[in-house]
Order: sequence, then structure tokens, then C-alpha cells
Amino acid sequence: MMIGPDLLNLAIYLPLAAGVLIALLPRAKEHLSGPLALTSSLLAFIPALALYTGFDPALPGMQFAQDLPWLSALGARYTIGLDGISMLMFILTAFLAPIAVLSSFTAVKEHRRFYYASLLALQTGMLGVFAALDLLLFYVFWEAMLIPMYFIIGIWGGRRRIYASVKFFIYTMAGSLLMLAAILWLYFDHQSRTGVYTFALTAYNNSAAGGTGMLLFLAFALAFAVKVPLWPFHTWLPDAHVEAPTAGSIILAGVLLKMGVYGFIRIAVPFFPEAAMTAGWPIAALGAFGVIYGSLTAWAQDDIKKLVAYSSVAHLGIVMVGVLVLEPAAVSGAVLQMVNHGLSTGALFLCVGMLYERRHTRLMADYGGIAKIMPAFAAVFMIVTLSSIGLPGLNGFIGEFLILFGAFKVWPCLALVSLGGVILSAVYMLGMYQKVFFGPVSNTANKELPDLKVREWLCVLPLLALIVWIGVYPNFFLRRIDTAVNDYIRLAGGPRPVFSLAKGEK
Amino acid sequence: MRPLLLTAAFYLLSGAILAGAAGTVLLRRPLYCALSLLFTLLATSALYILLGAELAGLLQIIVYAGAVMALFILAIHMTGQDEPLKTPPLPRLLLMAAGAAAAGLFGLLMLAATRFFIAFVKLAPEPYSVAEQAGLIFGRYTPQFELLSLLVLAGIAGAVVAAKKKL
Amino acid sequence: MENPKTLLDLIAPLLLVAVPAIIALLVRPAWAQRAAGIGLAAALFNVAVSAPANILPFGQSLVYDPLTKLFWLLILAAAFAAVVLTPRAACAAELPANEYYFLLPISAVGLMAMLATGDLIGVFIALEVVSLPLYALAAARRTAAGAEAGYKYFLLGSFGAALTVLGIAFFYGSVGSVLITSAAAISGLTVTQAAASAGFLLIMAGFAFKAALVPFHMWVPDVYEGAPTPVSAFMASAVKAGAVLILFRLFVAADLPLYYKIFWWVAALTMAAGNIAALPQTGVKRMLAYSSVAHAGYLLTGFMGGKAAFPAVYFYLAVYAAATIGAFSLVAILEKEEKGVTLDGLRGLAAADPAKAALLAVFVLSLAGIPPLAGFFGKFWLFAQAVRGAAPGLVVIAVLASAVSLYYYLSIITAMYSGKGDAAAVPRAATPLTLWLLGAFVLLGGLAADLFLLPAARALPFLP
Amino acid sequence: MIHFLPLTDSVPLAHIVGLGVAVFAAGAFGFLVRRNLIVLLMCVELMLNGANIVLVAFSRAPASPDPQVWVIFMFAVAAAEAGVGLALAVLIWRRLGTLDIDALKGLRG
Amino acid sequence: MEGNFYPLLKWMILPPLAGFVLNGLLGKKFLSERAGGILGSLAVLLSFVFALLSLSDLLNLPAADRLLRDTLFTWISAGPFTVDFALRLDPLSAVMALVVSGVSFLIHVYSIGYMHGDKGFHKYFSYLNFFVFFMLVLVLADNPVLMFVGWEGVGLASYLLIGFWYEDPEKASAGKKAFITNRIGDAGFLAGLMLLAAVMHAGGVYALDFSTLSANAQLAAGASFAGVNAAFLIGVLLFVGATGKSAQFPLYVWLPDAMAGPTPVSALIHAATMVTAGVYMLARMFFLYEAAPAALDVVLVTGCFTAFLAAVIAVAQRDIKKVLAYSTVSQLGFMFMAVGAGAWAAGVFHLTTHAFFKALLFLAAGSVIHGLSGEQDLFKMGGLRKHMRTTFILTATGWLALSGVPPLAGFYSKDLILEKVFTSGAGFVWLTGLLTAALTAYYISRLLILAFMDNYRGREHAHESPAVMTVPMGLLAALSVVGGMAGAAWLLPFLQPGAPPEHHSALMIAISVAAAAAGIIAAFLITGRRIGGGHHAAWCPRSLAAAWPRLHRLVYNKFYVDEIYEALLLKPLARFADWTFRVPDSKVIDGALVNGTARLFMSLGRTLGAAQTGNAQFYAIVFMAGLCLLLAAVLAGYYL
Repeated sequence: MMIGPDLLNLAIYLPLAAGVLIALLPRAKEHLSGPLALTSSLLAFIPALALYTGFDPALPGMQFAQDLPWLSALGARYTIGLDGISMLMFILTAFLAPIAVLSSFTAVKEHRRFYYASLLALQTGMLGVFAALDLLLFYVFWEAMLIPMYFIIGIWGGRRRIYASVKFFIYTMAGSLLMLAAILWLYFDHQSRTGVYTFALTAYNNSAAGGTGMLLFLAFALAFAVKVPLWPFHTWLPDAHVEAPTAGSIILAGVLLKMGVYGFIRIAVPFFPEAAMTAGWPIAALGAFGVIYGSLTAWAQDDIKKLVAYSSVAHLGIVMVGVLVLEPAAVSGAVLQMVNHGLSTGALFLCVGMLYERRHTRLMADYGGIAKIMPAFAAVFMIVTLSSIGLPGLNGFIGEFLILFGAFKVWPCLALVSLGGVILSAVYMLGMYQKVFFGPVSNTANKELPDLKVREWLCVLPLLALIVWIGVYPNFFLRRIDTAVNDYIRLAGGPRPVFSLAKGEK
Repeated sequence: MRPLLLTAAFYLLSGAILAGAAGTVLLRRPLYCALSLLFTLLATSALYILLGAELAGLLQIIVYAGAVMALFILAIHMTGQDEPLKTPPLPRLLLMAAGAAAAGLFGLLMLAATRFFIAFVKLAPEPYSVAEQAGLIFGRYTPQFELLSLLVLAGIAGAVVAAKKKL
Repeated sequence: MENPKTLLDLIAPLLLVAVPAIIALLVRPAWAQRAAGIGLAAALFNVAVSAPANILPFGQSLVYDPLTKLFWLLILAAAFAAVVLTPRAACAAELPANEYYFLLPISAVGLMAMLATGDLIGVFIALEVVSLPLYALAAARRTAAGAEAGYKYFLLGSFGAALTVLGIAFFYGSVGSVLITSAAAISGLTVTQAAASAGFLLIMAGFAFKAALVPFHMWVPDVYEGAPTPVSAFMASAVKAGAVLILFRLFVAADLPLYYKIFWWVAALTMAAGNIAALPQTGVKRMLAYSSVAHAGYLLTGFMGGKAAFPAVYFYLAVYAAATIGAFSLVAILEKEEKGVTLDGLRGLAAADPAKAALLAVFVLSLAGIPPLAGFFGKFWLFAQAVRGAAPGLVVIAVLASAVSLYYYLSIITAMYSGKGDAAAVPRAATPLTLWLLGAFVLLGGLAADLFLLPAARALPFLP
Repeated sequence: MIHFLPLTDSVPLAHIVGLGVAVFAAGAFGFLVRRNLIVLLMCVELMLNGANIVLVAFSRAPASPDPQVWVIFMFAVAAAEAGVGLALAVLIWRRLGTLDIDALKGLRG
Repeated sequence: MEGNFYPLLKWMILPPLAGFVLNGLLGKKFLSERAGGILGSLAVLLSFVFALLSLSDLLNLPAADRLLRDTLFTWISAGPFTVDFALRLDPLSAVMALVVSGVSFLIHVYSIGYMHGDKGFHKYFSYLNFFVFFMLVLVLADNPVLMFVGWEGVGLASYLLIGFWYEDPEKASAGKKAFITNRIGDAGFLAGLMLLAAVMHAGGVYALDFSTLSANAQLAAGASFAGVNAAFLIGVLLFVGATGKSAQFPLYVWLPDAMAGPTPVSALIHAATMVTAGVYMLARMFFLYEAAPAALDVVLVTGCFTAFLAAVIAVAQRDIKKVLAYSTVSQLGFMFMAVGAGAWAAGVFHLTTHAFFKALLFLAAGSVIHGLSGEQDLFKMGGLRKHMRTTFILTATGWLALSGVPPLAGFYSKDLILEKVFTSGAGFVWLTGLLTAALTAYYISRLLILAFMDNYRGREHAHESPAVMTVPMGLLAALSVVGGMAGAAWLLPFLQPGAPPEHHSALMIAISVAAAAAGIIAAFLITGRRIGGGHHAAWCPRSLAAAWPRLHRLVYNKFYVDEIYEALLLKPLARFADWTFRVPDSKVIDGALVNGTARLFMSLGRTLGAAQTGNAQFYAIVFMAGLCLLLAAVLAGYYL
């Protein structure tokens, strides 16, 4: 079992296997499902970690690749592999999953077997998306993981969970169904040109140009934009985040949103470089507008979880600017920011979950002066808030700094608009922090809230450690994605022309 | 003289059939409709004979006119529904739609058919012998014939299921 | 089994179904189901094992070639599932067991015969053999709704049949032969082409009625709701499959560009009407009826791919039939005598009976076409044919229609998995093995689509 | 061009087919309009009869015995259908007490 | 160049970090109050000692290239961007490091006394160490990005310390206001950096450390961005960052509210060190401003205006800390005037002296408040010279230094600035500067009189502060006295080795001393009369408030600047945010588009459902109609 494709397969399918096992537990053994789920997701983290350490950053192209026949009638093959970017996302997913499982020990009471089975199936779905190199395999994983997420929100969610889960499911599905039509068109167009039926991603790089290329690019872009979420397609996010249980929100914010961006990096842009070159600016503009829009709407919230949800719209808006600007620093900044957002927003949801478990309300008005009652929790929440704002020394700043500096060289106005968003993020995050933690302990119910328990520390400490580690020494991660970033830029049609700093007169 | 007689007979029979059909459709009391239908069937069998399909014509009288009409009369008596129904006819709009649909179908089909029908049909031609037709039934069309037997069996069982008072 | 040399070997499968059906008439009601089941199973095994040799004792009237083998496998499997999954409770309470287990297999024989003959008259008679038992079975329920469903189905069925006969007459008049293969001659005709295609259309209308395509689909919701649920299951799966396959053979044989355009519109309307009308439904059976209409639309989208689309159509039919029979059978098990299963009725089923809830969820998700279930691969390959047939516009409509369908499919799952409801009071009857088999096929069938697609591709040359 | 009567011993095919289709159309109109279930069945029989006339007409035009065989088959089919149809009509009458098609409105929506 | 791995620099910043961690984690449970205080102070002392050692090494180097660098590790490397975590010691950062660590140490010792008995004692000291660490990082950073890290780090420290007593929502929102105003400034700073980086990258220069930047300054001068000269634009943007941090107009509003924090915090952060970061940054980036003189004018004018405005406001304040706060804003204005006039060394010199006497004044105010157990209103004090003799003497030294009375520190540095401004030809600016100097003398004298002269008006029993507070104040007083002369003699040539020696023209000295004297006398006259000193001339108004009541109310309320910001910026933005959520998000996108389409399909479904009338004949009619339609379509193909 040296570090190679079979380890990758183990990492992907171990959670699913464990999930099925847990689902079949007898009703008497239901209490075991939690710990069992935790051990299996931890076990799944070990191969992922081994893969990460065994990953050779200098090697271009895919590593741990495997290519087996699957549906020969369609020409689809089971091809998996990881490059710098997908490796990072892979390890992030494997890292967040145990935390999500651990965080739901006390939160979820009924149908626990099915809950943990869904969570683990979701993990396999996500890992599959990042590892798939066959368009059909990618699409199958892409839509398959909607089902467990739908169940997690729909069954264990909050009051409006049914509306939120159905809206989430149909919204994402409708977007990706258009992509299905585009895949089919590509599939046959490729067959007519080369006579070979295949779904291999490499076969479709730079596959269509001109009008049809743009149309196809937009179909793919729509499917991924819904997931990112890019500005006009974001309204499913607040409902899904608010109504999802804590673990659901962590996974949703931590990984699911990144699949949209990963989709752009792996499929939408490399497939249609010419269309991406022309359509790049408008989509990035939507992203930049999303930064401002997300911050403003977050500021208007009185529900903490909704505030964090809208802040995700802002954070991912700036990531989109980074990804589409095709400037090496901005792209690696965007990829790192995908991880950062996963960590900080994941931790934020974790903390909000802890508050919810104690007071069963998410409205800021119900809190006040919590810092006095739960000082340790206040400190943890402070660190996570600062990371989310992008304070230098923590992880948020590295990503935003690289994106802003890189994007400025090509699209100065978008960079400046996003910079505006960075200020607004301080306004609403600190506003929320003050309403919840500072001020007198007005509400009597807040008087004797217990501070962080051991289990909760175990959930939050790994996140904090990574938040500080990436803030202080990000090079450890940046080094590993350099080749993948350069590959992406090369496939996307080379760096964009730099904004003309004309050597004007004195 | 015989040919003139034949053509006149043909058009006479066509008129009879059309009148019978109109009667079945338009008469108010179901019994009269049944009788009008019987008249149409008899006229059709005469037409078949005129056109040389003697076996078909005769079988029509025995099977169709005989058995099927008996069934209808039986059904009418069983349900005692002799007097015309008091329910109002369909709303005017649906009536018109139905008429238009039926006329439309007739018009379109005739439009499709007339373009090529310059052929002529000899009246009272030499009919195909019964043996020849029987050879076909038990030759090429044996599977269809066996299927028919299955069909009738199914029809009987179906009728029994429908009409059975208690299981 | 070496090649079937004698005629007996050729029609063995038909006999293996018909004879036990007749026996079922005679034995005690309790034994009737077993007799019918054994008969169908034996036929299924016989067909699966036999190697089709192209002998034509009656010319085109009875053909047993690889294509027929595939057809028969599909029909027999569907019929077997429908028969076996008829809950005994339903049988005792409202269905005349003996006649029921006679009529259903006979209808199956009709379907097999319809798909095994190349002669339009044979196809018409077989169609009648299929329909008559179903008219009676639809009216089998001892309620006003049952009688109404039966009579409505009979009325419109016979209306369609009459049209088909007229169509055959016109077709014969202009083409000079009633063989399906002769449909290819239409494009060659000069003077009589108008009449030929008119006749051809009337024939298509007859089968379109059975397959429930848009202008002819209005009977489906009422009849499926009124009829006993296992009968609806059989109608939605086997009968629709038979009709669609005949439509496909005719459509491919004629191969007229005019009919591609017509089918384009019919497919679009069918998908739209089926899915949209299903949205506000609360009765699960009626919702599944509308969904079956929509699926006929998806199948028509596959037609756009022409002759080479056969593997996709065949695979989708298999997956759709499995999912629909599964769903309908579960509804049959869950419904308490006359009051049909409503969405509120399903509430809390997951808590009360997780096995059935999971199975229904799998069937519904496959109908919705969500990966990794087989429904997705079926739909994917079907839409692929339409794209190859240069009809991307239709694929976009199909894609949006399936997005709309998500709502009512999800409403079923949401009802089952949320909250407490009266479903909790359902008697914990065991889940029949066949249902588990169907569930497994639907869950994993997609990943092993080759098992269906490759043999179907090999049988392509036998298409007219 | 259709010319009339000079050929006294034969009739233009169009006339016979026209007759058949006319009977068929009348049956169809009756089917769509009449309210009594049994009369509806009669209309169906009429439609089948019309179709048979067309079949017989074509058995003469290209002169082949096959259509006549089919007509005979059609009698059997019509008979079986009538049988089941009337049985259902009686069932409706017994259960709903009337033969009016308006009574069949229970299932809708 | 001493090579890139001079070890001592990292030892300068590590102790405060260790102090922060130890006090933060172990403080509350394991360390006693005394131990925590000593640990915190010791950490800063260590930094101070290392600063001195590295200064001596620096001095051994030849005057021309006095530079010590210490590259710890490559912090960020992505594509063209390589940012090292590297520290740099040259004369400018050496001076700053000394000032920062020295003054911090004294204030740490002072805080042990001041914060005695406070529940968050250890948390306070860990935050202070946290601040010193980031301040040193800011000062010693070798590239602007690392400087930005320090820049925001100190912003965070000030947020935490201002809102230290967070139970009081007033103090908490003051902290938030400080952080957000800083953030706005930081955005300007970042924008400037972005443009600088873009210009450098366009010119092929990828290293961002200060040496390379200053070597390629002409790149910025040459380039232009959207029609505006790049160097000028970078200069202005960086200055916006400086106004945010160093509380210049228009972003100064947060400093007066920052007084909500404990007084030693005000002394350390909001007087001596953090607020001076802006001046240090401009001095560090001076090579850029040389390339864009227009930017310097902007700095000059803003500095001057802020100085004057703040001085006017300080005159009418009642709260002792508010007076000192506005005085700081004003003095910072002076420093920016110096840099604006091209004499960044003079600015840094004034920065150093100001650090000493302003910290002293704040600590004195602290001991007064401590003595009167929390009373801050000048009108409720008076006659404290009798009860708090040492504090009185120390405050008097600070008063003289601030007013610019020779030979104390204030005179040297302020006079130098006025002289530089005069020589640089900005006559009107010099005049306002002079007037501001007079006003400065006026308000600090008014403070002294109100607090210490006459007899005690308050109710509290005033008591002198303990030694642990007065000793650091004493040291600072000594520095205030000796700092001016030492600085003039040693500091300026150290900062600018090549520059010609300063020659003070007698006339300029006379004018500035006269201005100081005028201010003091006026203060004694007016304030003295106001508190009942009988024997003053009739023409002298009883008090400013009586003379021009409406003007006084305007000045007392800080020209309503806060209220204007609130009305023009914050309120409309908050309402706009609310509107964006309520209307476009919930109604338009979510309501109309998403749920709208859902409702549309549902109603379509209902109409289709209604079409299923249940009447079989209707179905048959639809059947026939559909058929005729299809038939027509088929035949149309042949006939049309």
C-alpha cells in the first residue's frame, strides 16, 4: 500500500464504507454510531495526510493517477488523480470531516445512525469530486453528494429546514443540469472531430472557441457560479446555512462552496480559455460586487448564522476575482483563501453552534456580555473573527493580500472594490462581536452558561492551530500549489495583459 | 344492363349505410340506435358481397349482425335503459369542437386519399375462393389467428370479472 | 440449449406464461399467484437461456431474433415483478384472485406477441390482447372509482384501436404491405405518400395513446388512480415499454424527417405537461401517473438519435420500469384499502419503517435522475442520443423539465423523512425480496450499464 | 381526375374509401357527442365497420385476398371488445345506477 | 552590509511575544499580580537592552552604510511575490526601537501600580506585551508588507486595550470605532502598497524590501496610473494610511474616544508609540516623497490644519485626558508639518521628545485620576499641588516641555520644525504653526492651573500615587528635560549623517519663545481670573465661555465632527445595508426570481390539473383535436 492510487481510493471510499456500516447498525447500538463515525473519519484522514506528505510539488500534472475501464459503452473511464490544488482541497475535506462529526455528538439526537451515514457519504462525495479526472465521474460525484447534504439539512435542520433543503437541492441541480447538456454537446463534438468517445478531462482542454465556446462556457460557469455562490445565484446559501445543523454548516461552508471555484479552475476555464479570457472580467466583476453586496447584507442581519452565511458570499466573491485574474500570485492566493475560508467560516459556524447548543437562539439581541461568562470561548471567537476579517498574522490576510496585490496589476478597479469589502468586513464582524460578547450581561438566561467543554476544545483547537500556522508560515502550503497554479494559468491561456502603467510624462 | 344495375346498387347501398350510420348516431332512444346499427351492418355485408368479399360479407351477417347485436339488445334490456336519457347534451362549445374534430378528420383523410385514387374497383368481380382465404388464415396468419383465440378467451374472462356480483 | 429447431421451442416462452395463467383460473385463489409467478419465472429463464435463431416459420408474423429476446426479457421481468409484488392483502380484499392472475399474464403474452411480430395486423391484435384484460382489471376494484377507471380506459382504448385499424387500412392501401419494415418504403412513394404517412400517423396515434404521449395522455391520471395499484404498476411499466418499443420500431423504420419534427414537439409537450401537472398533486399514485407521462417524454427525446439510440432507449426503459414498479408496489403495500396514499400519509414513514422509506427514496431518486442511481445514467445516455441527433434544444427543455420534476419527487422524500405522521401506524409487513432486488438494480444498475448497452448494441442490425 | 359512371361495371376507389371514412367519421362524432354508454359502444362498432369498408375497398384495388382475411379477424376483435364493453356498461349501471357518461367524474384534478 | 543574519534583531521582538503568551495563558491562574507585572515589564526591558546593544553595533559601522538586517524565513512566496519575514536596523528604526521599548518599559512599571487590584490584571499586561511586539515588528520591518502586519497588529492591540473594560458598552464601541477608523486608513495604506508593487513589478523589480524600493524610486516617478503620476498617488494613499493610524484630519475622530481605555494605555499607545507609526512610515518611505514633491505639500497642509484644529478644540475641553488627546493630535500635526517641509529628521526628533513629555503628562493625569479615584473633570479638581506635590512638580516639567519653553525638549524640536517650515518657504503654514504653538502653551497652562492651582473643588480625598508610579514619571521628566539638548546634539547627525549641521537663527528662537510666553500669560490671566484670583485687569474676559458663548459651545463640542460623520456616513450606510438586504436580496432575487418561478410553475400545474375534468368524452375530444393537428402537420408537408 505504498503512496499511490490505491491509497487515494482508500481515502475516498473508507468513509462511505463506514457510513454504510453505521447505517446498518442495530437500533440498540445507535449510541455507538457517533464514536464509530469519528474513528472512521479520523482513519480516513490518515491516508489523506500520507498522500499530502507524499505529494511531490515539483512534479507537473496529476499524481497518484489511476485509469480503469468503467462504462465502455459510453466511453467513460474511472480516472482519478490529484494535482496541487485538488490535493489541498482533498486534505481540507479530510481535515474538516472529523471536526464536523465531533461537533455533532451533542447536537444531533434522533436518527443518529442515518445522520452519521449521510455525513460520511457526503465526505466520500466531496473527496470524489476533487479526485475525479473523468467528466462523467466528476458529474456523478458532483450531484451524488447533493443527496446526503439534502438529508442533513432536511431532517436535522432548523425550523424552515424543508424549504431550505428543497431550495438548496433544486437550485444547485438546475444549474448543473444545464452543464449536463453542455457536457453532452462537448462529448459528441469531440467524437465528431476525433472519432473517439471519451470523458477524460485532459481531452477537453481548450476544446471550443468562438460563439459556441462562449455559450458552453456560460453553461458550465452557471453551474459552478450557483455553487460558489456568485452574486445573483446566492440566495440559497443563507437559508441552507441557517437551517443546516452545525456539522452541516461546517461542511457546507468549508468544502461545498469551494467545489464551485474548483469547478472553474479544473473545468470551466481550461475547457474554454478563449471564452474565459473574454468573460473573465464580467464574472470577476460579479464576484467583486458580491464582496460589497455580501458585506452590506451581512451587516443588516440580526441572526449570527445568517451574518456568517452572507460573509461567505463576500469571501468567495474575492476568491472568484483571484481565480479569474490568471495572475500567479492572485491565483495561489485564491486557492489558499479557499482553505482559509473553510477554516475560519468553519470555526465560526462551530462557535455559533456551541452558542446555539447552550441558548437555542441565534439572534444577537438575546446575547450580550458573554465575554465575562465564557472568557475562553470569547478569546477563541475573537481569533476566528479576526481571521475572518483578514487581520495580518492570521490566515485570512495571506489569501486576501495575494489576491488584492495580484488582481490590482490586471484589474485595478476590481481590486479596489474588493478592498472596500475588506473594510466592511471589519464593520459587521466587530459589530456582531460587540453585540454578543461586550456590554453588560443584560439577559438573565446568559448568567450561568458553561464555558468550553473538552469535546468543544477538541473541535476548535485544530482549526485555530491551522489558522495561526497558515498566518505565520503560509509557505508550507503555497509551495505545494505553485506548479498546479502555473498549469492552470497556462491552460487558461496564459497570464492576462497587465494594466497599462503608461510610462507617461513626468 | 347488368353493369348499370350494379353501379346503381352500389350507390344505393352506400346511401343505406350512410343513413343507418346517421340513425345510430342521432336517434334518441338506444333501442332505435341499435336497430339502426343493425341495418347499417346488413347493408355493409351486402356491400362486401357486391365487392367480391363474399366470405367476409356472410361472416359479418352471422358474427357481427347476429351475435354482437344480440349482445347490445341484451345489454339494453338488462339495464332497462330504454327511454331516452334526461341528461342535457354536452355544452355547445364541446359539441361544436366534437363536430369540427370529426369533420376535420374526414376532410384531412379524404384530402390525403383523393390524390392518388384514380384506380377503379370492378363490382361483383370473381371472388377469392374460401379455400384460398382459409389457406391464408391457417398459413401465414396462423400466429394472428391463435392470438385471436387468446383475445376472445381474455374477453370472456374480462367480462366475467366485470360483471361478477361477488368474488 | 441448442438453437430452437422446432416451432414449439419458438413459442415455448408464450406457452410457459399462458398455460399457468389458465391453471391459475382453475386452482384455489391462494395458489393462483404462485402459478402465475412460476409461469412467468419459467418463461423468463427459458428466454434468458435460449439462443435466438432466425427461423421464420410464418414469415414476418412471428420472429424470434436477438431483438425479440431483449424485448421479451424486459416484458417478462416487468410482468413477473408486477405479479409477485401484488400484496396478498389487496388480493383477498378487492381483486378476484383467479381472474386477476389469469388476466395479467395474458396481457403479458399479448405484449410478447406484439413485440415478436413484424406484421401490423399481428401487432394490432396483440395490442388488443394486451388491452382487453387491462380494461377488466382496471375495473376490478369494488368501488365507483374502479368502475369509472375501467370504463374510461375501455372507451378511449377502443377509440384508439378503431383509429389504428383505419390507419393500417390507409397504410396498406398506399404501401401495399402491412410489414413494419415496409414503412421504409414511404419516403420512396410518390403519389400515395400523403395517404401513407396519414395512415402511418394514425397507427402511431394508437400506440401513442398506449404510451401516453401528450395529446393522448389525459386518461392516464384517472385510470392509474382508479385501477388497483399493481395493475397501474404493470400499465406504467410493461405496457408503456411495449408501446414505446413499437413506436421506436415504426419511427426508425420510416425515418422521415417530418416525423422527427413532430416527435420533437410531442416530446417537449409531454415532458412539460407531465412534470408541471405533477407539481400540485398530493396523491402519490396520481403523482406517479403524471411522472410516468413525463418519462414517456424523456424516451421520445432519445428517439431523436435515430436507430443508434436503441441501446439508450432500451436501458432507460429497463431502469424506468424497475423504478416505477418499485414505487407503485410500495404504494400498493402502504395504502390501506380504498384511501390512496397521500403525501401526509407518508409523513414519518422513515421512523416507522426505515426499509420501505429507503427503498421508496431510492426509486424516486432514480426517477428524478440523480446520480449515482441508474436513472441518471439512463437519462444521460438518452439525452446524449438527442444531442447526437442534432436536437440540443430538446435536451435543454428535457433538462429543465427534470429540474422541475425534482420538486415533487423531493416532496415525497421530504414527507417520509420529516416529522411524525399517521404513517407510523402502518402494519410492519415484511418487504418482499423482489422489491429489494429492484432497489439494488436501481441503485447499482447505472454503474454496470454495460450489461444492457452492449447486448442492445449487438442487437441493432435486427432493427428494421 | 375522377370521371363518373361511364365505366358502368366499376366504381372509383375513392368513393368506397370515402364511404368508409364517412362512416368512421359519423361513428367518431357519435362517440364524442352521445351521452349513453351503450350508444357509445355502438358508435365504436360503427367506426370499426367504417375501417373494415376501407379495408375491403383496398382488397380490390391492388387485388389481394389478405385484407379480406383481416376483415374477418376484425369481426372477432370487435366482438370481443363489445363483450367486455357491455360487461363494463352493466357494471357501471349496477354500481352507479346510471348509464350517463357524466356520472364518470369521480377521478379528476 | 553586515550580512543578512544579524541575530540580535529577532531577540528584540521575541521577549514581548513570550510575555504576551505567558501572561495570556498562565496569568490568571498561576501567576500572582506582582509576578505578572514583573514578567511583562521584564520582557520589554529585555527588548530595550537588546535595542541598546544593537545600537552600539550599528554605531561601529561606518557612517555611510549603517544597516543591520536579520532574515528569519521567507514568509510568502507565490508567483512573482516573495515577502521575507526580515527585520532591518538602520538609524531611523534604531531610534524608534529605543523610544518604543524605553517608554513602554517605563509605562509597564507605572501600570503595575495603576492597574493594581483590577480583575483583568494579567490580561492587561499580556495585551500590552502584545502591543509592544507588533510595534517593534512595525518599526523593524524590512519590507512594507511586514510593516503592514505590525501596522494592523498595533491597531488590534489598541482595539483590545481601549475596550479593556468591555462591560461598559460605551468603552466597547470606542474600541470598535478606533479599529474601524484605523481599518479605513489601512485600506488606503494597502491601496498605496498595491500601486507601488504594481509599478515595481511593471519595472521588473520583484523584491519589496526598502533598500531595493528606494533604489528604484524613479520607477514610481516615471509611471502614471489613470493619468495621475504614480509616485504622487502612492504618496497620498500612504499618507491616508498615516492619517488613519496617526489620527490626522479627517480620520482623527477615534483618538479622543480612545481615552476610554486605561490611562497608561493612552500614554503608551495613544501618545508615545502607536500614533507615531504614521510619521515613521512617511520617514521610512521618504525616498518616494522626494520623487513627488506635490505629495509633500499635501502632508504639510493636512498636518498644519490638523494641528491648528486640534489645538483650538483642546482649549475648550473639560476632561483632562481629552485635553491631552487633542494635544497629541496637534503635536502629531506638527510632526507631519516637519515631514511635509522635507525635514523628516526634525519630525522624528519631535516624535522622540513628544514621546517623553506627552507620556509624562498622561502618566501624571493618570496619577491625578488614580489619586482622585476616577475623577477626570478639570473643573472638579484644583489645588492639587498641596496634596500631590511630586505629581505637581512632574506635571510642571511636562507643561514647560510641551509649551516649548527652552531649555526643555519641546522647545528644541518644535522650534526646529517651525524653522524648517519657514525655510521651506511656506509662510502661511509657518504662521498657523506659530499660532498653534501659542495655543498649545495656552491649553496646557490652563490644564495646570485648573488642576493644581487655587483650592480643591472636588469631594474625593486626594492622595499621592505610590513610588512605582512616580519613579517612571520622574525618569520621563528627566528625559523631557535633557532629551532636547541631547537630541539636537546627537540625534539629528545620527539620523542624517551627511546633512549640514543645524544653525538656529536667533530671530526664530526669539519668535517661538515669545509665542510660548504669550500662551502661558494668556492662560494665567484668563483661567486665573475665572477661578477668582481678584486682581486682574478688567479688559481680560472672565473666561472664554463668557466672552464668546456660541463659539465656545461649538469648540467644546468638537465642531460636531463626530455627529457629521455619523449623519453623513455611518447612518446612511447602515440604512443602505438594511435596504440591500430587505429589498434586492429578499424581495427581488429571492422573492421574485427564485420563489417567483416556483410559484409560476405551481400555478401552471394547477391549471393543467384543472384541465383534467374527469369527463372521458372531453379527453376523447382532446385526443381527436390533437390527432387532427398532427394530421394537418403531416399533410402540410405535402401540400404546402
